[in-house]
Amino acid sequence: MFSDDNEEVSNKDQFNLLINGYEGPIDLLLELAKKQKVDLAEISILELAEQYINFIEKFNKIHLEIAADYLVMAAWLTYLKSRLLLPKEDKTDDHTPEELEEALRYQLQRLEYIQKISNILISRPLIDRDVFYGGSTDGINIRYNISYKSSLYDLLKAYSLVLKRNQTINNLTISSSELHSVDQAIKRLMNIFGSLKEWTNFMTLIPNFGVNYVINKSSITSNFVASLELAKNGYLEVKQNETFGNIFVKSKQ
Amino acid sequence: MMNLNKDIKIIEAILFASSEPVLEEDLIEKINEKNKINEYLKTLEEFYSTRGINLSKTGSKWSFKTSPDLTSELTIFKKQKRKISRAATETLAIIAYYQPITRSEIENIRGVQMGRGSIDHLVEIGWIRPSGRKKIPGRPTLWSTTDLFLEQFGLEDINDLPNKEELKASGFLEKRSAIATISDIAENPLDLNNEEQEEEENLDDFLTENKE
Amino acid sequence: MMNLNKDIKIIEAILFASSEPVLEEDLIEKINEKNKINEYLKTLEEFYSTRGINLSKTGSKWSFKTSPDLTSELTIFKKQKRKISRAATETLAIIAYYQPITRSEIENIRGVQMGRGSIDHLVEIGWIRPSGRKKIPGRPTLWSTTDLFLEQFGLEDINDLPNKEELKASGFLEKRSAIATISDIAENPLDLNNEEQEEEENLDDFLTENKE
Repeated sequence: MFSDDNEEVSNKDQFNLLINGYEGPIDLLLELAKKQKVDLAEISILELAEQYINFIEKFNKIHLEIAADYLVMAAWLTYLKSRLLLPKEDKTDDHTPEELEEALRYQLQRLEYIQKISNILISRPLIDRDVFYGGSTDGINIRYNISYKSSLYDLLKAYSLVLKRNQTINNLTISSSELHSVDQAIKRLMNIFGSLKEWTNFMTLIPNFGVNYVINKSSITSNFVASLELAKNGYLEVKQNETFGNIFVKSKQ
Repeated sequence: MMNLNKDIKIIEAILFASSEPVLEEDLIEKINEKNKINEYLKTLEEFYSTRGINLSKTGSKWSFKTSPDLTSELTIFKKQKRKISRAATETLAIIAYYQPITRSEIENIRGVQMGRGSIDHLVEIGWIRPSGRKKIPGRPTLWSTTDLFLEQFGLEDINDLPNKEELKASGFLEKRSAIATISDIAENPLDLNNEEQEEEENLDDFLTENKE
Repeated sequence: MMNLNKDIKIIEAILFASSEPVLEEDLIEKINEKNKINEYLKTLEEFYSTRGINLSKTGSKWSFKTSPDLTSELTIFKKQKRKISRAATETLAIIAYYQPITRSEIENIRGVQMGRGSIDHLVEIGWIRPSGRKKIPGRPTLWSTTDLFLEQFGLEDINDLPNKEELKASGFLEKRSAIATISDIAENPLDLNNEEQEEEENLDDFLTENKE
């Protein structure tokens, strides 16, 4: 039992590790494709789709909160797979399975290429990391003009903070109360008391506001106060036969 | 030994004393034979090409930099200690090669939602900037690289990007996405662009909300 | 052309990149053939003696200096860069997004009263200008950004500024370092106003852990 649990936990971690290693479904797909060790231009999309679906299924069993975009890709590949395997329909839609295959292959190849050039780009001699400007200003007359250099980032960040602050203030806005007021209850009872020819259990008159305990409680209270108010003004009669017993109301007409 | 005229000495001294790249026009201003500036700079560039410091041009600015062969000996000067994440690097590369480009186009190419990070970090470092809006519904922001990007990566201009021609020739410069094709089939072609459609009204919304 | 060995290149690069004169022993530490240091330095000294910059020794430290026969006539104007205050940056951002806008409208959005300071300062730098008066009682001045503002912030057009949704999607509205949970906020109700700290940390956060 326990060992199973442990295994599950470690699988979860392993899964997180794995998924965190990828930059999304296409990236994962690309990694799987590279393992086939053939030119991407000739990769078997069918085989790749199968691998990807297996991969996701395997981990989906363990870890249900698998990222939605990975699942979308799995669903799409399943669809593509079925299209590739099924006999060709006479009526062709907008895209043939071959076109889809080609589109996916294109995207994989493009991403592979981008990963390659982004490595080349970031490996260039970079200022302050690999190469350096001169540090000396010795020996020459230098006059300083003060200039101000706030960056676009400062500006956008400042604006974002203003937005965020305003959002925060919005969150603090007190919305109108959902509690039932005595006035509302009086109005309501005025509308229905004409039908109360017989002694009626007060509790049956209380509208039910669902599961919210506080709101229901406030509704009982306000209706009770309202019925006392109406009794005082001669519209209703109220009686309670014993302490903590049921309260009954009746129209006084 | 080259016969050193005063103009060359002046250029050399200015470039040396400035701790950052200098505009070519500022150099011209300081020398006598102004029409010879190209010749002078070329001479110096070549002269320093095999030394411990090299002269190079990025954008319209010139600067001396330490030679890239010496990186491991100069780690004491290193200011950028943090590594740039893979997501940020890929995003930067896509913006550099495909610019101007919208965020959702970048997401299509990478096949992943950007979420937080990347774009704001790249703006923060000063390597990318917004450069207009795409004329499609929602008018999403287009992103491009900055002059600082060229300067820090030692590129004379954006066409100087490594493998740019190769990329063009390969046909991979298209922004189309397989996933977009997929959603066509799902007969819900607008789905991927949804996010772009709400955007326009936001500023107005915000205005009315706050000007009470 | 002298045949340049790596040790000489290293010495040259270190002296160039260093902002202060360098101890001879620190140079020795970085080179391979340590006993040849005198020979190397002599070679370099002689090599640079006729150029725009010269190598010189003061005490036991070495440094490059601009040649004395140039210094009398050469003056370089350098810009000393300062950042504007946070209040001024916010004011500027609001003007950029809502222009033309009056001062009291800015105050409404920021939720704080402002001294004259921020606006005056921004006018002085040349990033904002008065642009008419609002047709309401008191006819308050309206403020807008200038072309210099666009230039400074690398924008071609004021409409290039990304809107709220775009900023959100690009990560600008995110709390960077930690994900704020409800319990965080409950424990530290002031946290929401703590933006200043957050801002400070951003560069450090530029990130290896920035995986999406």
